[in-house]
Amino acid sequence: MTDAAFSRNEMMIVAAARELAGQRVCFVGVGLPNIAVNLAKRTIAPDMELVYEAGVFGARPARLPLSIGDPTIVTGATSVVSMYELFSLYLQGGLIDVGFLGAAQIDRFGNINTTVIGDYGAPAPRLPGSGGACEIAITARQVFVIMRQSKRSFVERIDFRTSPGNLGGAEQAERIRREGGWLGRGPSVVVTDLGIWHFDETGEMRLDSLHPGATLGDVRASGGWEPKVAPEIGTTAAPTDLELRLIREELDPGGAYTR
Amino acid sequence: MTDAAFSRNEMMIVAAARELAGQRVCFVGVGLPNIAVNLAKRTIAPDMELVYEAGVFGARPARLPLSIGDPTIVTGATSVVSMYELFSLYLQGGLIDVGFLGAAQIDRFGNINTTVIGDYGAPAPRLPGSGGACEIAITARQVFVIMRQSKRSFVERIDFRTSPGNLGGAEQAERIRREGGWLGRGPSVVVTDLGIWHFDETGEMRLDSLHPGATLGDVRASGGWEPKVAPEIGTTAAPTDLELRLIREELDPGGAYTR
Amino acid sequence: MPVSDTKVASMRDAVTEFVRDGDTVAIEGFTHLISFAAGHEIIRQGRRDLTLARMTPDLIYDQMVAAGVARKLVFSWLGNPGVGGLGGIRRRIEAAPSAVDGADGLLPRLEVEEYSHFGMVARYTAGAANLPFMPLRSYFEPDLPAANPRIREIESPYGDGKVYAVPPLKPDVTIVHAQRADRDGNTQVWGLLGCQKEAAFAADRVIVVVEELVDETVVRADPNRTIIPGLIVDAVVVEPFGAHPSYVQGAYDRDNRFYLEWEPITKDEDALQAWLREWVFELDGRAAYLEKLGPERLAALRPSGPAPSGAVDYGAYR
Amino acid sequence: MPVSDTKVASMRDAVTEFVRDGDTVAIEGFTHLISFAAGHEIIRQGRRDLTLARMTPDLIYDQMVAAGVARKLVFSWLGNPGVGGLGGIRRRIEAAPSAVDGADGLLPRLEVEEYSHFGMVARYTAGAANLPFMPLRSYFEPDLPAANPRIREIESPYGDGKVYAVPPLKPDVTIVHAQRADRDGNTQVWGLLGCQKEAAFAADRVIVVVEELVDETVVRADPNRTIIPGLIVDAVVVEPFGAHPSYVQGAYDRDNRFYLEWEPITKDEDALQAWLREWVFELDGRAAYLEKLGPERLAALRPSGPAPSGAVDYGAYR
Repeated sequence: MTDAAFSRNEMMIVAAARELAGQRVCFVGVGLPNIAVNLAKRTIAPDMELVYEAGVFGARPARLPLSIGDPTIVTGATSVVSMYELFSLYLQGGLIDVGFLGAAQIDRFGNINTTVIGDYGAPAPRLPGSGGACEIAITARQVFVIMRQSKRSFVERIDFRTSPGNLGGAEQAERIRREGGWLGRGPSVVVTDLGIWHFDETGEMRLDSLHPGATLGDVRASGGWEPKVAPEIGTTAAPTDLELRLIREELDPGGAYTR
Repeated sequence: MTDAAFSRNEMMIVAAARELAGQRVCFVGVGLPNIAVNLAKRTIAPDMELVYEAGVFGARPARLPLSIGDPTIVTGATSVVSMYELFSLYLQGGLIDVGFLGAAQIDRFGNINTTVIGDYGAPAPRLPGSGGACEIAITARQVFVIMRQSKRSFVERIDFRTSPGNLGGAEQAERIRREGGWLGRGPSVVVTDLGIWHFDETGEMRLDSLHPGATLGDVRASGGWEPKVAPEIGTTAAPTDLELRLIREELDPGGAYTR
Repeated sequence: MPVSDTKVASMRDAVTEFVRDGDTVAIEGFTHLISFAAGHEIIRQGRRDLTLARMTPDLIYDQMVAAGVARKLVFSWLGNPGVGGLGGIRRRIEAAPSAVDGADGLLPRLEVEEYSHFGMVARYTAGAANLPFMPLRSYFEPDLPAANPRIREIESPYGDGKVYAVPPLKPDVTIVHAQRADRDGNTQVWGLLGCQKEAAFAADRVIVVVEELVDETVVRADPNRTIIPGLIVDAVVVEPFGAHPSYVQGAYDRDNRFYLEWEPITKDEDALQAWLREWVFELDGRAAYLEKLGPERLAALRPSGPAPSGAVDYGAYR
Repeated sequence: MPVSDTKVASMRDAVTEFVRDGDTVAIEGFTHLISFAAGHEIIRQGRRDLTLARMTPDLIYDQMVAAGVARKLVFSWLGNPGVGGLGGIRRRIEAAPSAVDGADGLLPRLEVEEYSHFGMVARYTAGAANLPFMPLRSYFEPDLPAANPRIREIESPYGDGKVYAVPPLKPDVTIVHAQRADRDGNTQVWGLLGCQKEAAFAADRVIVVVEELVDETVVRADPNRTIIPGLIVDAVVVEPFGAHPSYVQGAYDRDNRFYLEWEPITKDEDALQAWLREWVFELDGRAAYLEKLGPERLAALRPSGPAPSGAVDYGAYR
């Protein structure tokens, strides 16, 4: 399979889906996480339970929901409850293994901004805000992130800390999580259109795999800090025909996520 | 109709039911309130909504429920919710006009004990405790009480304040209710097997009506304090044939409440 | 009971009577059951200075803000999910502070009060339960408590650390769309429940808009399905398809095409104002809106098939 | 999936595996759906030093306490509603402090921790939500906070006064009876919901006892009816009539005769112990209990007629 056979966005979604292998309960964020999680459910993690903040546990979407409150996540689900119950019993109650988020800005320690670019009082532009992301970041056992990588999104300093990651580093983060009784252990994976990052023992993200066709030069040109790179960096396996077919024919035939 | 045609317990239940005329939403306590409220619903207050702490709003019991969690209060009800919702949305939320309680001990200011006789640490005997009574006393707009009157039940000092009434008198009670943000205005009626009491401007109960056959002497012999008596004391109208038939044939054919 | 005694009203009359200038208004429903019909009527009646509360302002508040009904927005996620932004609102948030009163032809600036989703549902829950605050394990390190001083720390009285608190949200009026209600407003919903129950119990006034008015026996046959009792409902408005382009589980699908097509409109203030003229101001109510959409558009939104819940037996106990 | 992988278990195996000496056990259900079957199995297996939590201890905890399984009781209303008292428990509460270890043939004293109903449900709610406390407007003047120092005042962080707080209740094991569940433990209930959802989410382990095991398609046809997801369930026990003399909405009535006849038994320690021997210790399980009750007794408890909920349509969305 050649690079021309798939787009960088398709590679990003496929790589993100694969990271979910072995996970049991996944809280699905709006946007890119939605398609990545639904791809995983159809491939590598068929028994994974999908939780939507709209109030759904055990969703079995028959189509890819455009929004995370679509009727297809309700019909055939295991349980549908009020949002207060969803947030208090499932999320704050500690039942979520992976919270899957998108981000507008991220720093090297996995702190996420989805609120504003610029000053909070005079934003340029104003972004959506937290939704459930700040709670997911604090209480899901692990946080996975999927986002496109650029000088604007991978930044030295985020403009607003919507969802805490490893704060100023692992040591500080672990102390604050312990003192505050957080259930989550913070971010563990960031999948971008260039590669796959995991967090090392210092709490900083480290590039472990480059997608086919992407180079370290691309990565350095798409971030605001000198990235940590694994000693033996891997190459992400290209999407399989099945994965591409599922994305193109079932999950995103209109190309809303992949164009 | 002669005195012999009805018992004192029947008179008490009938008088208590009649006090509910004009009330819209009544929270039904366990025991005697249950039969009094169900009699009112069948006679003087057919549109009154019955709320049961078990989680039921708009109950239409087809028979008199022995317990306040009986299946007959569920079938045909308007809404059935969890008990947390019942207590937080309906009661604490301020939707209850009348809370109807029973009592083991009451004092002149309408403070109620249903917890212990004697010392809390070594009770003799141990009584049921609050259930929802302490919340009803604090948040229902008015509290009605139904209980048999005796030296043991009408006491100078209750042994344990399970459900607050007018505390040490109206002035103190109004201040504490205001400061604490209580929704309730406290007790307004006590119906016993001897007569009907309302609370005067000092917050003390005053005998306004004697049941047929009962005397002021009976009342004085059945209480721990010198009772306030209305200047022109009335005589409670005897139960009607309909009221008696409803009690005897529909509500309590086994005589559990009236024997 | 004479008809005049009932709560059943037209949308026009319900909004006239129960939505007032300066009110805090919550039109709730998470993706599901958003009462666009009520929002449009509020626009048509020219309400002003409203504080609009919603977890996700969605297109309806974008339209209402652009129409000038609002002074302030209380929310937790601002966007067109899976599509893009809400330009009508964003331009008024990004506006320079000097534009606070819309002078000099500038867009009037919108005040914002921002929470997370959990914070918003906890606020309604506190309002519904008449509590001075709700505790939650959130906000520990994010910047939101700094941006919104109404989010406060609270120490556990058991000596086991601090959590955060949010204050109650008590709308003057809450408007919810539902599958069905009886004439007294006893309301049943299935599918996503969002925070409508809490928002209704928290409100001073409640308007329920339904796809279908049913006999009370339908409600009483399944009391566990009731989310709002008539006791707290002031008006019942019957407005089939009143949630379009949002959806009603089992009745019609979300009109995703509408949400996708909103993106170029909302990015352009002139296009947005033109849309408001064409689809709100120049129509006299929901019937005209549905006629303009056309029966084919609506028919295409019907579910692809039935998915019946099955019935359970409550049993008669006499 | 091989049978050994499923959660479906006999009551004996479920209690053996998931109920341990010293545990805090909550068998919840407000009048409705009380798992007498589980309580009797716990007695038979001779568990000791349990802390028994229930809003209303009811006859089942009277029996369990009399059988000696408990060290402590956590509750909010102690009685046989509409009938009388619970002597098995009362005698152990009224016992002299010297009887603390049951020496000298005295009845062993039972430790108590007492709340109001709202306090108990708020405790389960805090436990389920992983909160350090729940606030409530109660207890302002009553003597209960003096008797139970776990009930504490808390100041609103908004300067508008004080309310009270109760601490979370997190049972080691919660046992609930329900109309139906699938093999994974996805559980549906109709009728009174009590505090079972909160008690289950608050617990470390959950045993669900059902009238009927159903296919998961039955559950998924009506997801709003699910109160407990299989995710938090450890064992599913199928035990029709397992709630007798309590009841199951739509399946059988409360056996009020049993509750009335309990009064003379519970007043007399010897009669109570004889009842335990005859109805618990000398039987090897629920089947023997039901056989001893007799089919006529059970048949008489069936509802007087059906009261179907009706079905709603969730719609297919492909």
